[in-house]
Amino acid sequence: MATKVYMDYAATTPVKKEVLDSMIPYYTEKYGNPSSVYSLGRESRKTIDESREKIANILGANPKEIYFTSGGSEADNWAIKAVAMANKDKGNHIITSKIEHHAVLHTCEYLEKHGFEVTYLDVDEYGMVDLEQLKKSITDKTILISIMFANNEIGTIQPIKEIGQIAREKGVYFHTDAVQAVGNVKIDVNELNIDMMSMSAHKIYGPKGIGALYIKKGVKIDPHIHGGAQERKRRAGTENVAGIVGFAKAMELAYENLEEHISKLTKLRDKLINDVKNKIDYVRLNGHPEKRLPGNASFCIEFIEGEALLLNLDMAGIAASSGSACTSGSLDPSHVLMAIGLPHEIAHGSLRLTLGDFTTEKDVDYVVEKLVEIVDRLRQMSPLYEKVKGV
Amino acid sequence: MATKVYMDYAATTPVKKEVLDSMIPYYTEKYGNPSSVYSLGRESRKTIDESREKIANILGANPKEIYFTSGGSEADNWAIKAVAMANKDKGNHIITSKIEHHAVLHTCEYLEKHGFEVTYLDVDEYGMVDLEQLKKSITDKTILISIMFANNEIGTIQPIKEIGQIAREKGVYFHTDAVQAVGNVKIDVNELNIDMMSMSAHKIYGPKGIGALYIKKGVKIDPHIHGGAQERKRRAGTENVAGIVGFAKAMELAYENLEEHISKLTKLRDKLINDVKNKIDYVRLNGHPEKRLPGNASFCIEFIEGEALLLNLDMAGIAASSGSACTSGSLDPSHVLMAIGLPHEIAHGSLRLTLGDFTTEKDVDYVVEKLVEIVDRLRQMSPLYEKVKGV
Amino acid sequence: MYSEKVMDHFTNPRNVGEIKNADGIGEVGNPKCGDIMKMYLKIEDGVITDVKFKTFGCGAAIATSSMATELVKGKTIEEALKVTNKRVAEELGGLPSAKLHCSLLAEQAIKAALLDYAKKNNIEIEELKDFDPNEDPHHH
Amino acid sequence: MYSEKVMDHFTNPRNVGEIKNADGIGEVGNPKCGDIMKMYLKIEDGVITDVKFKTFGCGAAIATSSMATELVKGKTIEEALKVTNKRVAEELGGLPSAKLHCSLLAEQAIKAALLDYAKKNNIEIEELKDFDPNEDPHHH
Ligand SMILES: Cc1ncc(COP(=O)(O)O)c(C=O)c1O
Ligand SMILES: Cc1ncc(COP(=O)(O)O)c(C=O)c1O
Repeated sequence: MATKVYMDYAATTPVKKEVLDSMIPYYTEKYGNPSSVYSLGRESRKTIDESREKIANILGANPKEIYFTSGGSEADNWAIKAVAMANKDKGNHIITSKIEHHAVLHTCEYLEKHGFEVTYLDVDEYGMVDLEQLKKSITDKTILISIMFANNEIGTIQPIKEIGQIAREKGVYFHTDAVQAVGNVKIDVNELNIDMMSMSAHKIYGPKGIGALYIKKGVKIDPHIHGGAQERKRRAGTENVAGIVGFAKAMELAYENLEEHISKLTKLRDKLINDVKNKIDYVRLNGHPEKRLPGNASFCIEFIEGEALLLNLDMAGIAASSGSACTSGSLDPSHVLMAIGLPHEIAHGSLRLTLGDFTTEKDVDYVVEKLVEIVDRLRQMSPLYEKVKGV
Repeated sequence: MATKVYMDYAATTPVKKEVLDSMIPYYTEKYGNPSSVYSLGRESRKTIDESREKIANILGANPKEIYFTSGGSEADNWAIKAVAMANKDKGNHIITSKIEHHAVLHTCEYLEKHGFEVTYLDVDEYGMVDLEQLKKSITDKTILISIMFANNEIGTIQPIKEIGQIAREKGVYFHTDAVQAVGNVKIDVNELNIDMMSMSAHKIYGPKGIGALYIKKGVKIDPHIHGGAQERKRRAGTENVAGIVGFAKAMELAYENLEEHISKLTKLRDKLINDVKNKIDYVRLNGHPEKRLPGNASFCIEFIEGEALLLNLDMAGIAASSGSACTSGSLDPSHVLMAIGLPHEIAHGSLRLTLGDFTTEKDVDYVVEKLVEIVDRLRQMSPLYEKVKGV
Repeated sequence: MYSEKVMDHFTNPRNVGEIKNADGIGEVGNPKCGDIMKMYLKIEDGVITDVKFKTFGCGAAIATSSMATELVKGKTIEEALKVTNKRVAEELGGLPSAKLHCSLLAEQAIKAALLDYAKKNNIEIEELKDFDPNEDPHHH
Repeated sequence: MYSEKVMDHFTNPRNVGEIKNADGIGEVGNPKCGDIMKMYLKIEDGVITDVKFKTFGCGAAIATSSMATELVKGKTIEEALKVTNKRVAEELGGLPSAKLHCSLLAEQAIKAALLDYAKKNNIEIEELKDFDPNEDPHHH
């Protein structure tokens, strides 16, 4: 069935019309290679410079501190691997958390195989890292702290400024994966004590395959892709000009309307959460009750399994996601749900609904209506529900 | 001045209308994340699979051997660094040539700093590697040979099949940077004994920021970007769906019309070369007289400097490129022109004109006419020309 | 991802529910792994005259349960014992490799119900001598 | 990349050419580095009455040559000696940093021509005592 209601904005977003319109000329008439000296090339170069400036201004950064990448995963990999390589004479210890995106976790695991030591911080039931544990984990050998800004599954927003403060006091670099936070939170990299920050355009109504890494001036980091002189010789490759333009436009739109976006989404999200809680029993909200992304509603619905739920929602034209094991083909539920202490059997029933700029109140009502029906149907055939209900 | 005649197709190409049309839906209504299980996501996944298959079929590869990257530079970096890392227990020696793209050369230099040894093969006056020198350079420690398929500056096409044969006999992996060859040469990766091959869409009328690495089944190579399960867990990151679709479409168009493309470009190129040689004295053609890319005409025009030439051409609305030192801001002319043995003073006067699918005979005539005027003007103010002419 | 047949059995599962006073009940899997299957059998003169299931699990788990019930309904115990996981998967037009364990679970649920029937009736079923319904089919 | 002023002097360079029987000729740079500048001076009663140049080099090299000739034309030798590379670059509205060496070349070409004039006329120019026209301004 065709998608009627899209509630998976945290997975990706459609490209907004203004964004696409801004990109098209760079595929057609303005196709010059930014490294070329003739006018067509200089025009591309100028556009990239302007885009970089727009993004930098929004984040309170210097344009020279913004490096374009092919997305959030590349930015995470770059930040972590290349700080590790460039600072290994200083130490071999990295601190991160248990609820990071795989782009951070798997990169850390890779480094563990190559002589680095990684501390994976616990989180509490709401998904919050413990600043005391963080402080205690820092040793002489610690070179990097990487803690995500906001979690993609449960929406919890970390105390970034405080983490940055701790890192700075100890002389340790601080990287944050802000892929989910960008466009949903006001960010000033200096105020928040951030040294490196990963971003991705496709989460904020920009195109897939473009992102950026903010690298504060002075941070010791290796180049990521060797080759041409692009991105100040740190990330070679002919620039994805159209993608960069689209990314900058998406950032502009996001931050022009940030307050409106936040208040609209928060209202819809809270309605969704309340309706689900009121109409379905044995439901829990995952993540922090207040310190959460405006569009994130993550639940565990007991006695049913996430994939079966998603398939049924899909058949009702609803696009949603789950941290259930079966979705991913692995057998364990998401590491995030495990880290916040959910028992396996409950984590299996997770459902993530994420709202965005095109979500309406009608969408919320439709999703709640269908969800009630589907949960009921699946519970009727669940041997676990039978036991609880004492049927 | 606006560009009237674009003769820098080797730098980049405009996106063809059919290609752009194929991409647009993946920005707008078909925006699903390929990793999502609902229909919108599955549709994206299917499109990626189909695109991969199209490209694989054209190259005689298995779809599972095609890995999408953000472009040619990333593919080169991946192939070389990750084969080096994965095979360092076997050896630490890499063979490449002096005329590779910087994405290969700078990657090799990086590895040299990390304990690897690199042999940079010489080339002859036409830019051809010497197969005997290659054979002699292989030692017990050699793990990788990386030789480009066709050179971006002088257009010379290497004996790829023979190089692959030598590599295979010695049990050494063979990577080729085919960024310039793809779309201009028929390629069957098995017939040509290729183990890994870098490609980039923006050189063949596809978008910038997307490319691929062919990795033959069984090649021992580390993942490039850690994170999600995309690209068979070897290159994480939400896929650039629109870019992938555009790349596949561009490949299709290129190989549907390959013979026509080659014969048209060869004819125009030969006319250009002959006209330039006939109308301007003290000119040499760089690269191999026959074994060269159909659209490449690379010259050295004595007694004048490349940048001054380019600026004048730009003012006449002609987009061209140069391996001159001044273009790049460095003081030495391109490493390729040095490697084919040109004296500095002559290499400074290099001019690369590269033709493509939108080039007309009129374009060639216009460029020759303007070039004659500009060269004359610049030579009139050149103290070097004065000496030769004995003025 | 799933074949049409799987989606059909997932959307309209056959024989959902339970049988009061069933002659054999088998439950396999565990909630930690995300699948539990419970099978109820009615057996008369060595023939399975009715079968129902309840399943907590993914789409494949529900579809394989449904298919398995269809395959054993009306069959003798001997015939039912020949319904392997492979057969269930085949009848569904195949399963994604990550989901093959679900079909194993269906096979085991039937066996567990038959074992329960045998125990209750003091019968020895040769084929189930080495069968342990608590063995984890996930092998992890 | 280049300022408008640079592009103007590059496109319409002033004083291109040579002076037959010039009173001073200076040539600096070398073709390996991609720039050679040659300056011709006509000097009457200590005043530069005419100046011409020829340059092999990039856009900046041509523009700085042109600007330098304009700055010294009609000036006394003392005044001409005060035309520094910095001054040439400033008058052109700035140069990209990679091209600053071109303005140094222009300064040196004028000095070399003045030195030639001094030698031919057996004059000692105090400011050029330590000047070596063959010194490479690229420092590489
Ligand atoms: C031979 C060669 N290799 C690699 C590249 C790099 O490709 P990309 O610009 O897609 O990173 C290019 C073009 O820039 C090239 O011509
Ligand atoms: C928190 C977080 N980090 C990193 C990524 C990876 O970004 P990308 O898909 O652009 O590689 C994502 C999204 O997939 C994310 O949600």
